[in-house]
Amino acid sequence: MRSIINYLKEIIFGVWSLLKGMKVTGSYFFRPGTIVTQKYPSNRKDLVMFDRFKGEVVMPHNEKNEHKCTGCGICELNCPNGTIEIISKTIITEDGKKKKAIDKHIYRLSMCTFCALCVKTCPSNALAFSQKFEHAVFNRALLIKTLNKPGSQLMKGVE
Amino acid sequence: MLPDIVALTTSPSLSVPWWKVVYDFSSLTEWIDASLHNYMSPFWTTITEMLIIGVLILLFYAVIGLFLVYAERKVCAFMQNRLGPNRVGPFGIFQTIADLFKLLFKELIPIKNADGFLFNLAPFIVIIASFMAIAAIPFAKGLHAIDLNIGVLYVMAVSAMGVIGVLLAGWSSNNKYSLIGAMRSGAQIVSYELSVGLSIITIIILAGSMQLSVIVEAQRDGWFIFKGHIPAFIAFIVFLISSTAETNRGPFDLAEAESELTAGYHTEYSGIKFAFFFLAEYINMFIVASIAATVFLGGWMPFHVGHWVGFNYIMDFIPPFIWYIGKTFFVIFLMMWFKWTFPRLRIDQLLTLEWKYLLPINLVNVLIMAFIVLMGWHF
Amino acid sequence: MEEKEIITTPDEEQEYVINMGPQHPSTHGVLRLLVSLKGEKVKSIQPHVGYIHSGIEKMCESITYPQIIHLTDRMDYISAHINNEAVCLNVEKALEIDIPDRIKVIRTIMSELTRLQSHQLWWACFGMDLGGLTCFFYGLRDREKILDIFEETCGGRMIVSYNCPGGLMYDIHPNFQKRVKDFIKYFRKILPEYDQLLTGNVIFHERSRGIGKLTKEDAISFGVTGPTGRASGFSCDVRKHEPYSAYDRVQFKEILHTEGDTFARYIARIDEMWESMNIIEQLIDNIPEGPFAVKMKPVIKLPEGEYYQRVETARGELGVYIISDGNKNPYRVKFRSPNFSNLSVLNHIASGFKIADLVAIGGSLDLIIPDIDR
Amino acid sequence: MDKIQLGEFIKSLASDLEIKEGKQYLEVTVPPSMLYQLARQLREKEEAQFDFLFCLSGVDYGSDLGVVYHLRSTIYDHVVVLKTRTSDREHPQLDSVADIWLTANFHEREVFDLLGIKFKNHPDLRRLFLDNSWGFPLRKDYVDDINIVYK
Repeated sequence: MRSIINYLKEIIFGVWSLLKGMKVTGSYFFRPGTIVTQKYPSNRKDLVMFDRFKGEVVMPHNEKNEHKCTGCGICELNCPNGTIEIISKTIITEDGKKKKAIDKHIYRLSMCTFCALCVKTCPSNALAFSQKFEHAVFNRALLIKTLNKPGSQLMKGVE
Repeated sequence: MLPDIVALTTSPSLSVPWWKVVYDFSSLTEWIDASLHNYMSPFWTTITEMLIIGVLILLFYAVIGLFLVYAERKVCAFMQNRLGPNRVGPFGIFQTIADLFKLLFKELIPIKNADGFLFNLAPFIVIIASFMAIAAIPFAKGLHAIDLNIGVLYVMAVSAMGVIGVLLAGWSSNNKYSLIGAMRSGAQIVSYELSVGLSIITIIILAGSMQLSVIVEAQRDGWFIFKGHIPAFIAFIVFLISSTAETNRGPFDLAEAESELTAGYHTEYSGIKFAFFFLAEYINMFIVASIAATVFLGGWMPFHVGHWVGFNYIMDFIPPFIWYIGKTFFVIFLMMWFKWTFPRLRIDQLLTLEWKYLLPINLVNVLIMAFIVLMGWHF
Repeated sequence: MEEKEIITTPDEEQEYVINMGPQHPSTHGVLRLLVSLKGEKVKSIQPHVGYIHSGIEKMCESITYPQIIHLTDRMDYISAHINNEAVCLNVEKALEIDIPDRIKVIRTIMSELTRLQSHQLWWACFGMDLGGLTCFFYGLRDREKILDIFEETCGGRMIVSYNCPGGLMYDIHPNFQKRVKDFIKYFRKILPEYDQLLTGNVIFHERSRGIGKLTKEDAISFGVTGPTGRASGFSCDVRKHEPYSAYDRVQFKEILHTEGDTFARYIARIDEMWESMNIIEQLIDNIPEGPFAVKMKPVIKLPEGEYYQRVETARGELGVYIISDGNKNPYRVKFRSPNFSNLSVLNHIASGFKIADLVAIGGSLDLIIPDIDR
Repeated sequence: MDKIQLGEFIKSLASDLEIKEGKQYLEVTVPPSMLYQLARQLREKEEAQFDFLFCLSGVDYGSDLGVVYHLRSTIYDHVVVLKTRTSDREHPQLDSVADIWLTANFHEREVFDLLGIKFKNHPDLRRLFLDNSWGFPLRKDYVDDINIVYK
């Protein structure tokens, strides 16, 4: 007799536990307000990334097309996987001295692991992260970027 | 408005309301039959009618299949806090049609060392089995292809034939996962067929016939799930569980079990052959749901409550086809709800559930039902 | 027609061997298991690893200490923050730097958030392994909220790179505390739903109770740590035994179970989620003021010697063994990864059960393959 | 037992040991011939009971190849580091401890794979991560012009 009671108990508890699970899924089914899906390409305009989001490394330029990069090469040294390559040139300043300056700051997005060591160690804060996250391109060569804009110069007062 | 209707229906002098005539499809089919006879010999009439019915069922089959795939994706998405398909067409309703085209154009990859003939035959067996079962289902009054006097038996027998296709697919694929899936499916369907049969027998005892139209007609004054006291309700639950198992749907989808066997018996299929398996799964679900609706929930019979004449009158106004589809989709929704809530069973637990729980309950249930019918305690 | 190859071997060698992985839905990555079967029963399992062996230990020998952080991120990418912490703590210990309390507390909160999101992902995947696909979406839905917190403060979602030797990369975001508190409030309501959906479910009980039993002795001998080891009664919580960061100033229980089966491993992780929330709640309101990083030399050189640091990741004990010869590069770095030892126990506990159980056991071990291959 | 007592105890187990009190753990250097004997004793002696091998690392010391065993007792919570090294770089061979601590099975396979140290009496010594065409990458003299790029 006891075994029969246990048998029935087992069934009732089993069914009850199943119903509890069905309550969870069922309650979500009838509450479409809880849906979390984002319609990505169509909500692109109002998609705001967090301001610290590490999209890609950029070199901010001001309106006079000046940047802060002195071409010291610390970012290149600190990069763990050779993402950054600095090609420097020698220029003659106004007071006639020879000085090293940046020619090309080459950044390979395809190799970057976004460890932020370059941005953090830069002594003149010349580098920053942009919030751009759509990096897909059809040609791998497009992922090799020159960060300093053509014709740009070192900002006054940055050594 | 309401008192008038009540007055109309209760007055004995009034003839049958017009919609009752329109909702009775037998006059339409008889008219088609008669007019065809005028033009052709009886032989060609039969051939033409068969063709018309074949095309109609084929169309219905495709539409239902596509709709069910869409419905399943939407239902599971809403249960999982997602939107589901929402790109192709408004609310993504053309998504499955796009999928169909994708499957049609996909390459049929030939499998090396597979048994070619059986490999190609398997999807057709699966789809034909489900196709044949549709023929005997009454969609509305006078709207069924064939009204066999052993309708229930026929539908059960034919829909169970699909397992041969599954076994063949698993065997001929020359894939170890597929073979395990097929063997699981075989064991599963052989055992659960028993429960499906017994739970329907419970109702057959109550109805006294195996003819589906008679079973539906017997539910004019109340659905069997209400008429048959608790045994009918238990039979309904058992039927739901075992038919879910028979159609290889979660939580009994061991034959596919994508986290264990990748895709089970149809791992190696691609393109339209895979689509056949996929479609057959959904049509099988539709078939078992419509059997459940017909046998337990009164088929196309509207919902009537005792002496609420006005209420019953309004219920009569809803077309029987809508009733039928509504009930079927209710059962289908239940099955989807099961699938998207529960974890999967293990093969030995699946068989334990059948032989240790469902079968004894069912046998006792049949006895009680027979007793109730003998004593005349049912409504 | 091509002649079909007929394999003739003695009877005892004719086993039904299936190849689970490297591409299989339930091996979570590129783990390959050679499973010999007898019917549905698993006779033995041979794990084959190395599909994403990336030579992190070799790479570490040629880069500087701050640069190692970006590699450890990618080892056990689900608990990246804790891996970084291990390296940082080791370097700081070697240099004998005193770390301000603020850094310690923030690190602890971050580690516990990492543990929480790791367990959420595990719960999601474990539910999926057992066939309950809905669990997957609920788990990931809640995990996104933690990843948002990470993204706001660290700039990355999974690969956070937030620690650096001597402190943290940035200070916490002004919204950090509010967001964490909101999340804890939200998740305290959601976690019982997990229980209703899966923990209490009778099918789940049948699938997990008594499956894959691991005794305490075997757990110790196999070096199985983390929630997996603690489910067998092996008290191995590094946070208790060798407290690091701010773990010595918070109250929390070490979750210990004795059954050692799949269900115990499951419950251990669910309980750990509650404990993690407790720890975060104790700390989130009392983050002390102070600097977020200690001023370090531009080139970090460890004094000659050997250093070992253990931390408790979401999966078990991670050890970082650094041998330094006084240069700016380490001479040898060894990562004692928890998953490596946890994988080795798979054959021992899963043979004799069914394929479906193998999937459940594999899921309950919570293996992350890059951490095994390194 | 604290470090000093532990050192005394280990000294009593075998002669010819070099015992150093490290910054963190007690470090014991064992000649390869005595390694298995000492390991077994450390595991089984009532006072020691080092039942948890929590780290096994192979190291290339330049001239020698060595293996470092980090042992911990879950009962007494004390730790000892066993070190052993062999100067044979061509055919380095050490005793396997896989039958004492089961976890050593996988760890020794890893060491064999990456450093090429063979372990005697290992139940299943195969390469773990790499296939047989590779050298032993964690050795300091390993050269791979294709996969390792120096800047």
